[in-house]
Order: sequence, then structure tokens, then C-alpha cells
Amino acid sequence: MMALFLASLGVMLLGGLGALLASERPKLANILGAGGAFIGAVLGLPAAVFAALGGPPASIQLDWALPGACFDLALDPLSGFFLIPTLFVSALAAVYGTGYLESYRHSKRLGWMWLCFDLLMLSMALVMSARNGVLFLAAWEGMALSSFFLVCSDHEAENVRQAGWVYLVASHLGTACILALFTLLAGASGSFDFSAWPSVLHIRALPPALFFLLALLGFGTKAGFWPLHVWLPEAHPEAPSHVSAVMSGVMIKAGVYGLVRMLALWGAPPAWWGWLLLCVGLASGILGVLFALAQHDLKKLLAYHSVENIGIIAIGLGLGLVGLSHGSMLLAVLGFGGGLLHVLNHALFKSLLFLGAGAVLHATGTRDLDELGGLMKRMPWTGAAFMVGAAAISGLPPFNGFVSEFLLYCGGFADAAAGPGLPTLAAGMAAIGGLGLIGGLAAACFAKASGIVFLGEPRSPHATHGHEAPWSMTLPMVVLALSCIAIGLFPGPVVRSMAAVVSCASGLPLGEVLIPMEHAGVSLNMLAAAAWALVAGVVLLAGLRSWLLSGRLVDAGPTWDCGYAHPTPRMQYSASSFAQPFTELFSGVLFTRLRLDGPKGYFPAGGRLATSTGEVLRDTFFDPVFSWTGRQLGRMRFIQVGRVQVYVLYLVLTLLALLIWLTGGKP
Amino acid sequence: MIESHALADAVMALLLITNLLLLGFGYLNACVRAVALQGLVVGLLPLIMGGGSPLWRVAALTAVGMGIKGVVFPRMLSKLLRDVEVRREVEPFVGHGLSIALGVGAMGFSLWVSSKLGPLVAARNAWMISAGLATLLVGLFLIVSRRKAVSQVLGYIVLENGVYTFGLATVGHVPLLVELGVLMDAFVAVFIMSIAAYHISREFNHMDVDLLDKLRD
Amino acid sequence: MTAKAFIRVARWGGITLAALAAAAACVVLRRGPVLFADGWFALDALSAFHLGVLALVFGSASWFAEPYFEGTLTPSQARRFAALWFGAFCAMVLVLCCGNLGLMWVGIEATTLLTAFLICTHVTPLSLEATWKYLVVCSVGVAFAFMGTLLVAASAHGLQLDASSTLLWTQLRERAVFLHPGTMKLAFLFLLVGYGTKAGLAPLHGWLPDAHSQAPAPVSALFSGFMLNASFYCLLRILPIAEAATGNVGWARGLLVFFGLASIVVAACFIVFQHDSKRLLAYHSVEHLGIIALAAGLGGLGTFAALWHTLNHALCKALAFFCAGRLGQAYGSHDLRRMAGALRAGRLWAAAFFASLLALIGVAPFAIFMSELQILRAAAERRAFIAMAVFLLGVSVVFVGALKHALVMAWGEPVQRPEPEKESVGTHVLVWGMLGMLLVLGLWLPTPLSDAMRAAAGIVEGRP
Amino acid sequence: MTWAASLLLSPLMLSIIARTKAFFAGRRGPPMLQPYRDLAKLLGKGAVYSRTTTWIFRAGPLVGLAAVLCAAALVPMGRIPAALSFPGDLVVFAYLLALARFAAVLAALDTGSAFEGMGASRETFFSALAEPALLFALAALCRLAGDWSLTGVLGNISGEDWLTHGPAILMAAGALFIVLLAENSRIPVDDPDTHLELTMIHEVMVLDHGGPDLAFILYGAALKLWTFAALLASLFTPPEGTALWVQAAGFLGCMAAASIAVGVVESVMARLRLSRVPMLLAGACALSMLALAGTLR
Repeated sequence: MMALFLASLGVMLLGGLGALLASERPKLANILGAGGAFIGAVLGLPAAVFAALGGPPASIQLDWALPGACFDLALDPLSGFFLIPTLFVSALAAVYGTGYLESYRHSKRLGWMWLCFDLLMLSMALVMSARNGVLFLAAWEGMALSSFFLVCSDHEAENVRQAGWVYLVASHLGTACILALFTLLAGASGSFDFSAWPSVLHIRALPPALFFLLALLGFGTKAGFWPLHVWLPEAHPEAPSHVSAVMSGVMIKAGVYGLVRMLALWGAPPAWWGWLLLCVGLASGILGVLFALAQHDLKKLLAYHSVENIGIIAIGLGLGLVGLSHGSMLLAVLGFGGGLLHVLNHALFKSLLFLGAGAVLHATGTRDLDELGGLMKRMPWTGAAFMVGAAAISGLPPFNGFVSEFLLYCGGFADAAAGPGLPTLAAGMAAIGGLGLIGGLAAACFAKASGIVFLGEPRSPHATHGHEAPWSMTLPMVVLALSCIAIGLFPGPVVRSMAAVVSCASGLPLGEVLIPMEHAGVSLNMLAAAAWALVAGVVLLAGLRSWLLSGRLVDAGPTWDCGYAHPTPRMQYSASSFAQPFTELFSGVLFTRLRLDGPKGYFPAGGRLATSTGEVLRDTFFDPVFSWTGRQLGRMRFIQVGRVQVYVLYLVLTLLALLIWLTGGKP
Repeated sequence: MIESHALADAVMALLLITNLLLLGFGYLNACVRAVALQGLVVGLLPLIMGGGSPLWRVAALTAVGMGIKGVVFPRMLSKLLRDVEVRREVEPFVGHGLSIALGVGAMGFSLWVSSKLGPLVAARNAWMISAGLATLLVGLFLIVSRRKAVSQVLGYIVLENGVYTFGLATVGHVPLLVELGVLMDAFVAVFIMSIAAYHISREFNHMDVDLLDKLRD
Repeated sequence: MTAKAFIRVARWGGITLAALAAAAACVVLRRGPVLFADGWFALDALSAFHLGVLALVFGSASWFAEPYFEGTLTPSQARRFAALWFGAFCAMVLVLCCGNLGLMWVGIEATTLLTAFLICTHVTPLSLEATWKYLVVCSVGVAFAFMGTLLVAASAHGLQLDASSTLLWTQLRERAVFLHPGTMKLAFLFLLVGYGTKAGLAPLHGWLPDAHSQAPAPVSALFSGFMLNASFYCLLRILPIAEAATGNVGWARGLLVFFGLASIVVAACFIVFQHDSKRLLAYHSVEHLGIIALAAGLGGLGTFAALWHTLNHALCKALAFFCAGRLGQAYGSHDLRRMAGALRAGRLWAAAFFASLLALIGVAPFAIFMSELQILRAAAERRAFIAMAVFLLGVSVVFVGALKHALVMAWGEPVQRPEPEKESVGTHVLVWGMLGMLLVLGLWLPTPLSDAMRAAAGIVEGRP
Repeated sequence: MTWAASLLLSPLMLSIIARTKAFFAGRRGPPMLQPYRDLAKLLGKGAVYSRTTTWIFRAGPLVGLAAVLCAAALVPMGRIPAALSFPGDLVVFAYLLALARFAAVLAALDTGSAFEGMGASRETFFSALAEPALLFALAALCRLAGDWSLTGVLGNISGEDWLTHGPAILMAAGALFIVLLAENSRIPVDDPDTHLELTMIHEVMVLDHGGPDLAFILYGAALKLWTFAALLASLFTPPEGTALWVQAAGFLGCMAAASIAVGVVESVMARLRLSRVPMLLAGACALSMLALAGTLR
């Protein structure tokens, strides 16, 4: 099994290098690059699925010349589970990329972009299977670097460069925390291997809280938890769509994987870890969806939604940790189960939505919601897939998003019903309230996004001549949509197969995990029954209606416009008007700026209204902090005065200072 | 040799006097002459110290030292001053009066320091260590407080003399090769500095080093 | 002989000399230390390793000198350059292979004097100013180093060593425990300030940015690549003696750590504002020397990481200066904003410059990230948590500042169209070879190299 | 059996409400079977679809009604268990109604008219705020009943529970009543019989539907009203000892009382300003949280 996995890594590498060498001939570069990625994924998937289902962990150790390093890969259920979406989504994105990168045909950058894409896939696979600190860090930074070059692929635009800079700086600062964490652990335990680290946690020198905070900061930056998410809405929209699909759908999961791996290594956590993760999850969820609601750029909206879904995953993990620390097995298992399943679900529907947004961008050339509309008639397949994705991300029943949120709700309600314990109840209630609000807002946000982009009349010439994307772009989207529906209609088998992963992530023995799983299994089967009943109901009603209308007049006419003489498409509800009630109620958080130049004079020429919501956290916190440190650093510039005498004076003063320090030591 | 102890103290006094003269003088060629005098004085030191090594070695050393510091440096510097019709006054940042006071302060400080250097101080050369330190400090002060390139070169020469005397006092018998190496280095350093100073004066037609501050942040 | 002939002599002479030095280093590393003239001149693992690094830097700088000086020098300037170029090499070799501390001081003084006029090969007001500053500050610094050497000899007073072997390094190291601790501490302070000035450690680094930004590219490559490390090599020589003399309590190491951290912080402050490519690289040198000092100060695994970082930094900095030099010539100014959009025009040097800048600020697959990782591990093992925190902070600030400039240079809006460049195949091989070495060193450390470094670290640690 | 009853009797509630309003206005009010006649008339009509709409517009009513049908199957009649009940079905109930709402909103946006967009935006806004209140109220009842399925929760609220946690249950009921008013677009939140498109919320979303589609939507709305009223009425049903028919009669009586209560509220109160409605929903959320706190003792 491990040989298969290594073969897949090799194929990815060769594919990328081949594409680079063939960058003169775009067609060949496409085939080599996408082929390498696809075949690599196809080779790797069986190994990942086999490991995720709890097969015997395959591992391989090769010695590596670097000090403290060893090429140590292993596929246990946790790694296998995270590898499944990584390989599946990357393969589909590669197929999508061949169609999407048409506009780069004549530029020399095509080969380079495929090399970076395949390296990104390779480093993600390595991150999720590495068992040695140095290998993990090398792959982690490789992932950051290759995605940086992909984000900056069309670097003519200034905002793309700015996004690239913000992205690499944020990921590097995150890596600095992970670097500190790994070296502290290696320093205390004497080796970089993960297996040596659990024993180290309880040495007196360093409080375990420091390790957890470093892990949370480091991996949280990559995952995009709320206070550390500032780079995400900057970087993801600027990348080519198939890359932002892989980044949003799968790459931020590497952060979640890192955090879960560390928690699994460290065993039973103190209570406050769970609570901190829960609060971070709630903050990310609610604020993520609020900011998503206020955006006008389709891909920026989806990026903010990644923050929200990462919040839901964090809520799941938080619940799991609280359950673990308070010994309530049901809450722990359902928390971890829901969180991890949402990792898979989010990877599927978020990449579907980003690919859809890419198709829209490819067809109309713009991402601004207020210039789109009526694309369902022009892009039926993309529209249908986007609708499925939108319903899934809002967590509506027949789709996969609902299944993972259902597990989290079950955790909360089951604990409320059963447990006398106050802390677990408080955590459960916070999760339920948070998820309820997030679910409602997400539904509103995606009603807006999908409604305004695909339904109604085209609001601008861009939208009028939108055309359906080529098959290479629509096929991956349809496959992703079908997989969302499949998980929604067959939740039972999917959740039961996750028992091995949950036991590996939470550290509980498999036996203890199976009992709550069975408990949830019953509900899930009934849920599947309800989902099938729903589908059957729709089909029946459709038959009833067509039977009723068979004999009668079915006519087409203009939309009822309450007698207004000449409605134009611009009069339709736009993105900012749809979100206006939300941005007004939550103006304390969003600080939406309204620019209104109303009609003036007796014969007004015309007015304009525009609302824009910046990234509040960045404007109020990160920018001021960065410029303040810049000013403080500036104060040091007086040292370099430029005159020789002053430099010699520095020499003498340093010597005197050292002498005084020396004599100060002994009188 | 005559009672070396008294002679050594006399030489030390002469050394300190030249330091003060240097701080006080207003004209560059006067300074050059003072440095020449100091070079001669320092050149004599190995003769006085004697030490264990054979006479021929000490004699050779004094001859070379005096030759370079007493004769070669001054002639080179004065030729440099003649070639460059630069204003001859020394316009120091710090007034002459204050610099002399500082010179005296330096001597006091070096006396205090040498008393603290317990193990190094053999009874005989306590005086020499403090004189060496004082010359060192005066040399540094000259470099830091003078505006002209030539006065900085002079400061460097005084610094070298200070270090040399300090070395003789504390160690006594440094291997010959090292001794010669040091002398040769000092000579080459001054030689190159004067060439650089010549280039600067030709390029900028002024010798004020403190105006050379365009390279800054 | 025309200018071109002199430069060609400098090039091929330099390369042969570098090859000789490399051969000598390999011989010593394989067959153990070599002593002649009873200890006055010795080549052991530490000096052999540094000799290898010198060979690498000097060879590549000499190869690069010819395309760089193509038709910009008058015959007299070319002659002077060639002479001083070989002089500097000999002085550095002298420093590396002499066992006597006094002679080592003479070697360092010689490097200062010989390289002074290399800075103003192109005589301009700014280069003269840089030369003068370099001369004065370094001479004063090295004078202090001489004071330190004398004090070391003084501290050996009690051992009744005969005249010729008072300053022999081998003798001093064996009898280090008997040296007088008080004097030895004073000596170490003077030596630290003296050689620290030449190595460009923090408060003493005034001359470094001016000298490096005005010197022609091969010269500043040699400066940053090896000359700073040469004076740091002297500190590494004295460290075991000082440690043994002061009773191995880590007194000397603590000082090195302090100066290392100071350099990183000061360099970080200046890198954020630097728009001149060469001054940016100069401040990077201050930062990386600070990192090497920090690593050496930490000891244990740290010394090994310090030597590895020396090699990585020398390679990367030399390449970076070549690129900065050529880009400066192509764009007519060293201002990064003027060179905006260089990568977009698909230039070899711009790509190499962007890659070397990324490597310098510690991006992963390159070797510098790996050696910084080892340094952090050494700090963790020694429980120097504050040092770790300051180090990470400094390196992050440098990352943020330098990346902003690098991005502007690579993909900014082109301000000026440079004339097309035509590079010989050899230069391509040189550039991609050095980048390849940086990448390979990051991922795979060949065993002979790591054994050499382990042996050299052993010497600094005081093990025979 | 409960499912069949809800399918049959839900339009009856609309007529009870209409009758109560007529009584307050001094009118006789429409006959009790008027809603059934309307549905029959609509089912008999043809359909006119706007040219700008796509298959989403046609699928809207279908998905809406199907979702509400499934949700109704989950709701018990007092102590009489529901057709389909399993642990966690209260979450499925809430999200099925969310699916119905999502379908209606998309259908409204598909017509491309400004009024329907406005209705859709307000609908999503109010329901997003109402959802936490519903979930917290159900959680409070869960805590009391010790079971986490709708049948279990609503069936196990015993008399003894009323004695010990009376105020908590009342608060939960109050919160549920406000959520009922908000979700079914009753007076304080939205006016079902208004003719001014600018003020409508739910009605304006269905402006463009006609014929069988409109029938499905109206029937779905009635069924939805029944499910919410059932949640409320199940709290006040007679104790478990009594016979089945007494239980059924008691439940139907409570349902009638609930309808009358809605009618009374609609006759007595005027609509709240749109910016006031979030305060009302926040109040409902606070009520349900207090209920939850009440159950902790």
C-alpha cells in the first residue's frame, strides 16, 4: 500500500517537471501537468481509503542526510482520511485547470504553473503523511511557497502582488510558530520524530499550555481561524480558480490536520483547550459568514465562507475536546466525528463553488455580483452544480453539509438530554446556538450569491454573452455535486466508516468509539430515510402537477411588475440591497461604508450608490500594528549617521560598556 | 645601562607631554612634528626595557622603530600637506582647552585602571601601562574629535604607539617576527591612509572628513 | 597589457588559486591536521573548512569578475585590481593557516589594508568616502584586537613559555586552564570588539553597509562571502581558550549570543527601509553574521549549525551580490524601485536575484532555512528561550521587510526598460550551479561535508 | 395517523383565524371550508410562467411542499407519537423548514423582480434570527424530557414537570409562539392580507406563482402553521393517563385555541416596523435561553 502511495508521489513530481520542460508547447504542458496530478491522485486514493477505513498502518523509514531528519512516512486512519479529499479534489481541479488555463495558452507561464500545482499537491500529501518534524516543515513550507507562486501567477495586477505578499508573510509567521513548537519539542525530547513527542509534554520546564498556544497560532494561521484569517480573503480570490478551489477546499485543511495530529499526540487535554477552540470556532463561524454576506466579489465571498466553515470544524473539535476532558464519550465522539466529516464535506462543496465561480469568471470576465445575473439560462450545468453546492454549504437536508452539522447538533442535544454536567451543557448550548445562527446566515448568504449570479435578468453586457464552460470544466463540477448528494443520501455508511478516524483523532480506543457511533448510526439511517422521502415527495408532486397541467393552457409572459411601465434589469435586487438588513443590524461589527451620490437638481442626471465592507480586523488591528512597528524600527535609523568619527565613537563606547560590565562583575 | 627605572619614568613623562602637546596644537604641521617626537620616544623604549632578549635584537628593533615613526611618517605627512593646498588650521569639534582637560582626565583614568589590573602590574612597569593606556585614549580622542583626514591619521599613529607601549609593558618579550609584523602593519596602514587622504583631498578639494556623510540611512 | 588582459589574468589566476586552496582543504580534511614550522603554520579541520568556503567564494567571484568589468576599467585600474585581488586572497589564506595569534592578527590587518583600495576600484566620491570609513574604523578595531592578543600573551605570563611559543594556539589551548582568568576575560573583550568590528557585529558594523554598497560586485561578494567570516574565524579560534580559561561557565558564549542577537535586531531595523539592493544585502550580511555568532554562542549542536550556516550564507550572499551587480549595471542604479518588473522581462539575473533573496530570508527548501532550524533546536536544547524568541522575531521582521522589496523588484510595474543582456554559457552554469547547490544543501547534506563540519565543530568545542 | 390528521385539518386553522378576525371586526367571516374551495379552484387552473424564470422557479413550490410534508411527518399530536421519530429529528425538522424557505427564496429571486427580491431578503433575515430561538426552546424541553426526539420531548412533558418547571415551560412556549408568528408571517412580523407589495414579506415571494403552484404553496403554508401550532399545543395536552380519544380531542382543542390566539393577536396588534422585528426575535431568543436556564435547577 505504501509503495502505491510513493508511486503516486513520484508521478506527481514527474508530471510537474515534465510540464515545466514542455512549457513551449501549451497542449503538451497541459496534458503532462494535469495527467501527472490525476494519475498521482488515482494511484494514491486506494492507499488513503484503505488507511482511513482502519487498515494496518503502512509506514516507511528512509534515512535522510540532514541532521535530525528522517524520511518517515506513515498512513494511519487520520492521515488517510485527510488524504482522501486532498487527492480527490486536486485531481478534479487538475482536470478543470486544463480548460480554465486557456487564457494562458500563449504565455510561457503555463509550464511553471503546472509545476507549482503538482508540487503543491505533492507537498500537501507529504504534510499529511509525514512523521518527522523536519520532513513536515520542509513539506509545509514547500506547500506555502508553491501556492505563493500560484497565487501570484498573473502578477501584472497590483492587488495580486499585494495578495501574494500578505499570503506569504502570514504563512511564514505561522510557520515561525510551528518552527518554535517543533524545536521546543525536539529540544526537550532529543529527536524530531513525532513518536518521541508525547512523553515530553509533562516536563516541568515548559507549561503544556505554551505548546498548545503555539500549535493553535501556527496551524490556526494556515487554517484561517478568526483572528488569524486576514490573509485568506486577500489571497484566495486572486489565485486562478482551480488553485483557489484546491487552496480553500483542501490546503487550509492541512492546518486543521496539523492541529488534530498534535492533539492526538498529546492525549487527554485540560478543559480550557476545548473551550478556547470552541470560542475561536464560534467567532470564526459567525464573523466569517457575516463578512461573507457583506461582500460583492463572488470569490471573496467564498473565501470568507471558508473561514466560516473552518469555524464549524473548530466548533466540532472544541466540542470533542470538552467531551474528552469531561469524560462525556457521546459528546467527544460526535464532536470529533462531526468536525472531521465537515472537513471532507467542506472540501467537496467549497471546491465545487470555487470551480463554479471560476467558470463564471471564465465566461463573463468579472467577479462582481452586481454585474452578473441570469446565467442559469446561459450556463445550465454550471448553474445546477453551483445550486447543489450552495444548498450543501448552507447545511440543507438532502445534502452532505447537513450530515456533519447534524452530528454536531446530535452531540449538543444528546448531551443536553442526558448529562447533568453543567460545563458540557454550556458547551453544547453554545455550539447549538452558534450553529443555528451560522446556518441561517449561511443560507441567506448563499441565497444571495446563487440567486443574484444565476437567476433573474443579466445586469450587465458581461453577463448577457456568458457561455457555458467547456466539458473539461463542467465535468469536475458535476462529479463534485454528485458526491455531495451521495454523502447526503447515504450518511449511515459514511459515518460508520469514520469510527477508525475518530478513535485515532480523539485518542479513545476503538471499542469506546463504536457505541456512540451506533447510537448516531440509528439516527443517520432515519435521516437517510427522510432524505429519500423528500426526494420521492418532490418527484410525486412534479408528476401530480404535470398530470394536472396536461390538459390545460401553459403560457409564458412577463414577470408581474405591479403595473410599472418599463422595468430594466438594473432594477433587480442587487447584492448590497439583499444584504442591507444584515449589514445594518450588524453594522457594529462590519463597519460597511456607504457611498451615495443621490440625484441633484430639478432634472437629475443620475445617482450612484455603492457599499463596501473592508476587512475590519486588518484595517483596525493589523495595518496599524505593522505601521507602528515600522515607525519604531525607523527610530533606529539614527545609528547610521554616516560620519566616521561617530562610528569610531560607537566602537569606543561598546568597549567601555563591556569593561564596565566586566568590572561591575568583580569590584 | 643607566638606572633604567629613572630613565623609563622620564621617557613616560616625555610621552605624556607629547600627548598634551598634540591636543593643544592648532596647526597641522606642528602636530606632525609632535607625533614625530612621540615616535622617537616610543622607539627608545625597547632599549630601555632591555628584557631578556639579546642586545642585537633590541638594537635592531629600536633602529627600525625610530626610523619609521620618527622619520618616515613625518616626512610623508608633511609632503602630503604641502601637495594639498588645504587650510592648515586644525578645526576640531572640541575646543583646545577642553581637549587638554580631557587629555588629563584620560591620564587619571588610565592610572586608576592600571592600579586595578592587579596581576599584570609588575612593580617596575606600573607607570608604563598607564602611559600606554593614556596614549591610547588620546589617540582615540584625536580620531573622534578632529575634522581633518590628516589629523585622523595622526590619531591612528598615536593609537599604535599607545598599544605598542602597553604591549611592551605587559608582555615584554613578544617574538621578533610578531614585533616586526606589527611595525610593518602600522607602517603600511599609515602609508595607505595617507594615499587615501591624498585622493580625498584631490577629489573633494577639502580634507574635512565630517562632510563625507552622504552614505547614510 | 590592456585592461581586458589584466582582468583575464585575475580571473584565471583566481580560479587556479581557488582550486589549489580547495585541494589543500580536501587533503587536510581527509588526512588530518598538518603542522609546519613547529606550529607556526597549521591547517586543521576548522581552518580547512573555512579554506574550502574561501575557495568557493573566491573562485566564483573571480569567474564573475570578467563579465562584470567588461570594458569599464582603465589599464592602470585593472592592474591595481588584479594585484590587490591576489593580495587579498593571500592575506586571507595567511589568516587561516597560521597557528600564531600574533601572525593571525597581522593577516587580518593585511586583509584590511589590501582590500581598502579594492573598494574604490571605480574612483568616485562615494567610493572614496566608503574606503576612508572602512580604513579608519577597521584599523582602530584591529588595533583593539592587537591589544587583546597582547593581553592573551600577558595572561600566559605565568606559564613561563619561551619567547617563540607564547602565542602559539596549540600551546595555549593545552594550557588554557592555567591561564589567568581575569586577564583572559579582559583579553577576550578586546578581541571580541576588535574582530567583531571586522566581522560586522551589531554596534560595530557602521562601516559595512557603506563599504559593501560602493565596492564593485565581485569585491563585495568576497567581502560578505568570506572576509567577515575570516575575522569571525579568529573569534572561533579564541573561543575554546577563553572558555577553558574562565572555567567553562559559558561566559564567553553568553557574550557571543548577546552580540548575535543585537546584530539580528539592528539588521532587522534597517532592512525594512532599504531600497538600495547592495545596502539591503549588506544589512543581510550583518544579520546572518549575527545568526552565526548566536549559533556559535549556543554551543553543542549550535557550533555545527554555525559552520553550516557560514557555508550557506557565503554561497547565497556571493550569488546575490553578483546578481545585484549585474542588475545595477543593466538598470544604471541599485535602487530596487528602479529595477521594478525585472523578472517579468524574463532576465536570468533577476530570477537568480529573486531566488537568492528568497533563500536569504529563509524560505524552506533552501539551505538557510534548514540551518536556522538546527540553530533553533540548539537553542531549545540549551533552554535559551529568550534567545529563541528574539531570533524568531528578528528573522520574521527581516522576512516581511525584504519580501516587500523583492516582490517590487520581481513583478513591480516596470519603470525603465533595461537593454537586453547577453550572458556566456559559463555564467549561466555558474548561477544555476550555485542555486542548485543551495537547494541540494537544503535537502541533502553529503556525509564527507557533515563529517568535516563535525570535526571543525569539535575543535571549537574544545574537544581535540 | 397523526400525519393524516395534519394533512386533512391544517387548512381548517386558516379559516378559524379568519373567523376570529371577522368576529373582532364585527363581520360574519368566510365559511369554514373556504380554504379547501380555494385550493380546489387553484388546482383546476392552468399556469403562466414568466420568461425570465428557469427550472428553479418551477421546482420551488415542489421542494417547498415536499419539505413541509416531511417536517409534518415528524411532529406528534400531544402524547400520540408522530409518523416518523428518531433521536435528533428536531434538528431535521428545523432544517427541513429551512430547505422549504431556501427553495421559496430562490424561486422569488428567479423571477427577477425587485419586489420579490425585497421579500426574499427580508424572509432570510428574519428566519436567520428566529432559528436560534427555536433551537434553544427545543433544547430546554429536551433537557426536561430527557429524550432528544420530537415525539419523546413533546410526549414526556408530564404534569409533574409542569409543577417543578412550570415557568420554564411557559417561557419556552412563549418563545415558540413568537417563532410561530415570525415563521408563518403573521401580523407582528408580516401582514398576510396586505396589498402593498412593498410591505409584504412572504406574500410578495409568491406573487408570480399561479394555478397548481400557488395551491401547493398555500397548502404548504397551512401545513407549516399546523406543525408550529402542534409544537405549542403538545405542551398543554391532557396528562398521559387518559384514553386515546380524550388525548386527540384535547390536542385538537389546544390547536383551535392556538389558532384563536393567533387571530386575536392579529386583530389586536398592528405590524411592527421592520427595524423593530429583530428586537422581537432577540426577545424570543432571550426567552428560550431563560427557559433553558430555568431547567437547570
